[in-house]
Amino acid sequence: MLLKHEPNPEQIKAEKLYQQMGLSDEEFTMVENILGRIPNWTETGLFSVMWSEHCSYKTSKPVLKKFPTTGEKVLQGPGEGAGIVDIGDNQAVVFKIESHNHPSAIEPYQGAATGVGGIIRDVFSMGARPIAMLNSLRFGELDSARVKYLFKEVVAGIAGYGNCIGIPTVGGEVQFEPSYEGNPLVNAMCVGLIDHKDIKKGQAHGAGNTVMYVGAKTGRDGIHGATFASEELTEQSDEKRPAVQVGDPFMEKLLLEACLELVQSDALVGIQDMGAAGLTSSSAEMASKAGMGIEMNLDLVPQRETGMTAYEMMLSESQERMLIVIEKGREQEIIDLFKKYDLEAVAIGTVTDDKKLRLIHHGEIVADVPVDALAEDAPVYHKPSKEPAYFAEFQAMAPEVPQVDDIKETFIQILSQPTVASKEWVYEQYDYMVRTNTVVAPGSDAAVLRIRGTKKALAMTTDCNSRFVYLDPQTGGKIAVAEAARNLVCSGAEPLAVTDNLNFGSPEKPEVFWQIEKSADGISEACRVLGTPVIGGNVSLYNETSGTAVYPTPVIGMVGLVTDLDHITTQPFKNSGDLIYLVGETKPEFGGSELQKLLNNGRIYGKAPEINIELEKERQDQVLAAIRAGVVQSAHDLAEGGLAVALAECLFDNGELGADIHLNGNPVTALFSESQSRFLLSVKKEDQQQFESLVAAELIGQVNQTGSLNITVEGENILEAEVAELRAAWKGAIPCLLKSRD
Amino acid sequence: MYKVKVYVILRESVLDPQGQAVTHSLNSLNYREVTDVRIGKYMELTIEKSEREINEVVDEICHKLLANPVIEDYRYEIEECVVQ
Amino acid sequence: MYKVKVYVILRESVLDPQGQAVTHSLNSLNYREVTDVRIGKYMELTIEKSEREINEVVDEICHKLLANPVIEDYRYEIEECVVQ
Amino acid sequence: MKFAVIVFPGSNCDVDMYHAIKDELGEEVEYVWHDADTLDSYDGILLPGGFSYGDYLRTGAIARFSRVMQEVIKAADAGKPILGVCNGFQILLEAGLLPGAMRRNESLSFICKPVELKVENNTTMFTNSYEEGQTITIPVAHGEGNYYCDQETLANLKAKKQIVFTYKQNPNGSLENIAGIINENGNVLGMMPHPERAVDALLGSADGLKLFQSIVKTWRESHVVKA
Ligand SMILES: Nc1ncnc2c1ncn2[C@@H]1O[C@H](COP(=O)(O)OP(=O)(O)O)[C@@H](O)[C@H]1O
Ligand SMILES: [Mg+2]
Repeated sequence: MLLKHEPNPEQIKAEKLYQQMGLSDEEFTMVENILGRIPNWTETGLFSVMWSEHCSYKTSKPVLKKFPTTGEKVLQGPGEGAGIVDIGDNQAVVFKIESHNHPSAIEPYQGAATGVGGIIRDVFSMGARPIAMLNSLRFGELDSARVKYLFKEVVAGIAGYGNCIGIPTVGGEVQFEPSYEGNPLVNAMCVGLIDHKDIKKGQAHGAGNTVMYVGAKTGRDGIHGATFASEELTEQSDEKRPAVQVGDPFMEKLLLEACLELVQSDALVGIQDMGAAGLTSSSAEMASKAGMGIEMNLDLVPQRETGMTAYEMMLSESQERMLIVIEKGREQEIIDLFKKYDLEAVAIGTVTDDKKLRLIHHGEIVADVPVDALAEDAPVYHKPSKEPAYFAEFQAMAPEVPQVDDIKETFIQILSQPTVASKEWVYEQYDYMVRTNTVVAPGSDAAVLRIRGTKKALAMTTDCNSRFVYLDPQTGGKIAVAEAARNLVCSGAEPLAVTDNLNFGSPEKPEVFWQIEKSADGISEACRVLGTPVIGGNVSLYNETSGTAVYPTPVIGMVGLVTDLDHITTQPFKNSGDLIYLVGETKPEFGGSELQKLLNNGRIYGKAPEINIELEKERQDQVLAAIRAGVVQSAHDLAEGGLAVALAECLFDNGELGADIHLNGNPVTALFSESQSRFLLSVKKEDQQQFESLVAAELIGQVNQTGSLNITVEGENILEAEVAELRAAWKGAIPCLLKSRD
Repeated sequence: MYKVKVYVILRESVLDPQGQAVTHSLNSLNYREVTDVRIGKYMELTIEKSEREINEVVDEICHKLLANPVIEDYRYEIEECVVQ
Repeated sequence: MYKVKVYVILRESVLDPQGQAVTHSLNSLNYREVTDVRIGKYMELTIEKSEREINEVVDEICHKLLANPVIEDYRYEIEECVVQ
Repeated sequence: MKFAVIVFPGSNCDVDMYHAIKDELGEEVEYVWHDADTLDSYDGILLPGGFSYGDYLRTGAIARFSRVMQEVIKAADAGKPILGVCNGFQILLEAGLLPGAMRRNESLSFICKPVELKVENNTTMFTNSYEEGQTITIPVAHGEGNYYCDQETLANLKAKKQIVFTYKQNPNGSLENIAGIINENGNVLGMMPHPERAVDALLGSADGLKLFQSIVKTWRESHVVKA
């Protein structure tokens, strides 16, 4: 037997070894007080991971409290693996988003892949069948070899995992900004479907019940991953390399099918995946939530490597593992069930009633700590918050309309910006159709999946324009929620609920903490008014390189319900002769716009576009009513690049269609302003009256068969372009940037 | 001209799902004597003589592109060949 | 116990898209001296002693599973190790 | 007619295949686990797509040793229709039921999109409901669909009209645009595109349905005659 020499409690205290694990002096003292003694090495490890930001939300908790989290249809809010919302017929939708930013910065393929694997486990640990994946990605500008490498590998990693496990990746977003250069963001969202009766929780009830371990063996991978996720990336981050895990999607596919069979068994008491902080968090949380304790014999834990210490086993973040609690005496049933899938289920412990997490290794008690102290009693910090100087400066700026010399040339350039350009290169690598439910594939505003055996469908999207959040976090937070809802409404869905991923810089900086608070205020207000509670989410802080934070990026994942397949609507124009309507007014708003960024070498400034959430809600309701009445042929929301880009996108799907558009006001504003709460709809002539009675909209033109987009402003011709030429610029941009040498 | 052979393999402590699957499969094909399989890459490079030292070039190439030093180790062999 | 190293590589006549891509990217990284790359697999097997001749076992394993004879060639090296 | 959908560990288009047969074609169908030791009660065998055994080592390489594959070979010898789609095709190649091998896509990336196929041979039991030369739209979703065989094999395939589908625009580098081939006997078809994903216009195309209808039609005809 190999015994590693571990520092003793006195050494840990005297030499402040706990600091290497991420615990502060005050936190260590708290642990000492809780235990009434100095913790040993393993125990110090348990507290350090459970009290890391990633697991305890110790700095973000006060902010998360702001979110509305309840609603008539909410069956499960934040706190479990994933949130759950009722969709009628005793069915419910389960979803959650999670970040894997830091691992992806270091090993992009595996970082992204294991991010996907982790969020899938969160969803099936609730008992739900995962039906779709989405993602939200941020990279630096696509002009350096490093960024191209990160982008390619992240996309390949998402594809590699999702395709293999057989869950369609149906949507997402990608934005490119210099602030993400050293610290890309990789957020993955999983959506699942469940019958109410199958809902399971991660709770270890019933003293004497058996704790079982299923899935992959435990190795030394990812030790301190949770702490790692809670630190800023530095030059030394490369040395943290062992914190990167390799994913095994095949193993997870087996685990998924086995667990979904397990959920049908009445022997199952509780189930939770081993995510960040692995065995530690799953056992402590399951016990704490049930008001119980757990005792485990670590000798029984399936191990991939020899000589692993208790500390290593408890902190390992090996992937594809689950912890389950089952009724005492029914172990063999469970072993047999997993065996069918070539998996091992091993009894490693029992539920106790002393509210302690007790670990035994080589016949000795190596840890004995109160579970609530680990899972509940992490300190909560109210960080100082301070409005950054840039904010007042931007707010004081008068609106300006940028000078554009050649409208067509500028338009083509905007279409070629990778943030605006077609993401086909990305989503063609994802199997977005497996399980044959994808009615609306990537490329429209939101993805739509039918629910077999019903006439319902689910629409889903991820959104966040972080430029607006940077300029004005509160407004930007509202816009992110509004945009997500708008995308769902355009698809014919009623928005149900939100999962959010708060990606920010270091909360130790008062200016960053201010961004977090303000954007949470914005998100909360928008969620309240739009009736979409936050049912779960994830926080990723310390997204900085060399002291510079990423743009504040609170990604919104939203799911909506389409009550009838007939309501499903997509963005492309459908027929020549259809009338084109614009909903919402256009103001000279260019702060953070694609045009501003283009004309200023990437710099953005000024005010974010205004948004009135009540008005937004009113318009969304009108548009949805018109869609449900069957009088809308196509619907698209206006986002990056404004009306001009939206019009072009409505024409890209079809080889022949064109449009004649007549606008008023300033041409640059009319075409490129990014004013909020706007929609572009097309309507059959015979439905004109009924449509106009339902929606306050302006008739701006007509679909034709010319294959070109012609726009006049105030009666003057300002743009004549072949759709084919626009499409070529838009489709070719990302492949072209990836091919070009830096 | 050189013929260079490069071997890339996952680091010891890194999970090797491929190797695991192959071990399983061999065991169930009744090759029970096979207790472990690790799977990596084998590459054959043809490199022309240039000004730089061949060792230096190969090392750089391996580090930069052929292996991912985060999870993989590599080694190589260089053979000089005479071109007819 | 044996340590067996197996090398599997695409047959000469079969185009190797991955090797080509690597050649390209090395060239564009300015390693112009690299004229060709072929990518295959490198496997390390640990095999216990059994009744059968080790060569025979390895050959069978390679032929059956580790390589696809339609497009791949293989070779192997066997090392006997002493277990402490 | 009664179909078996073979489920290997890691199969993931088994559900799609099952529903295509049951909901759209309206025939009997059952899932059959990879360790089944008989397929006697089935009239047609479907090997679905996915990543059997993670597609580790080579696509289809490990799955071909599943116990059920002995039975698939028996069924093939007995003349039953066997359809392998995507990973199913790859398994048929590895098992030697069809000639050739699969390489990684030329782009080295996975590719998922609807593609146009040309029906090269409409005289098979899988394609007799299509017109000869007809263009149909069926999705592909694979990382290794770059079909290869040596020149002699290719000449043979051509001579015996065993190339059943070709791509109109080659998505993966496949030899001679080959998308699907049949064995000499005409009862084992392997194809990379997914006909089972093209059985409902709601999801974009129903062009794949005729493939399954052809199988049933041929089966009915031969069974009426025999009866
Ligand atoms: N990372 C991604 N993964 C999958 N699909 C993506 C990704 N990025 C963009 N897409 C898809 O491309 C389309 C356009 O994306 P985007 O421009 O962000 O749309 P919108 O502005 O309407 O939200 C959407 O259908 C989206 O789902
Ligand atoms: Mg949109």
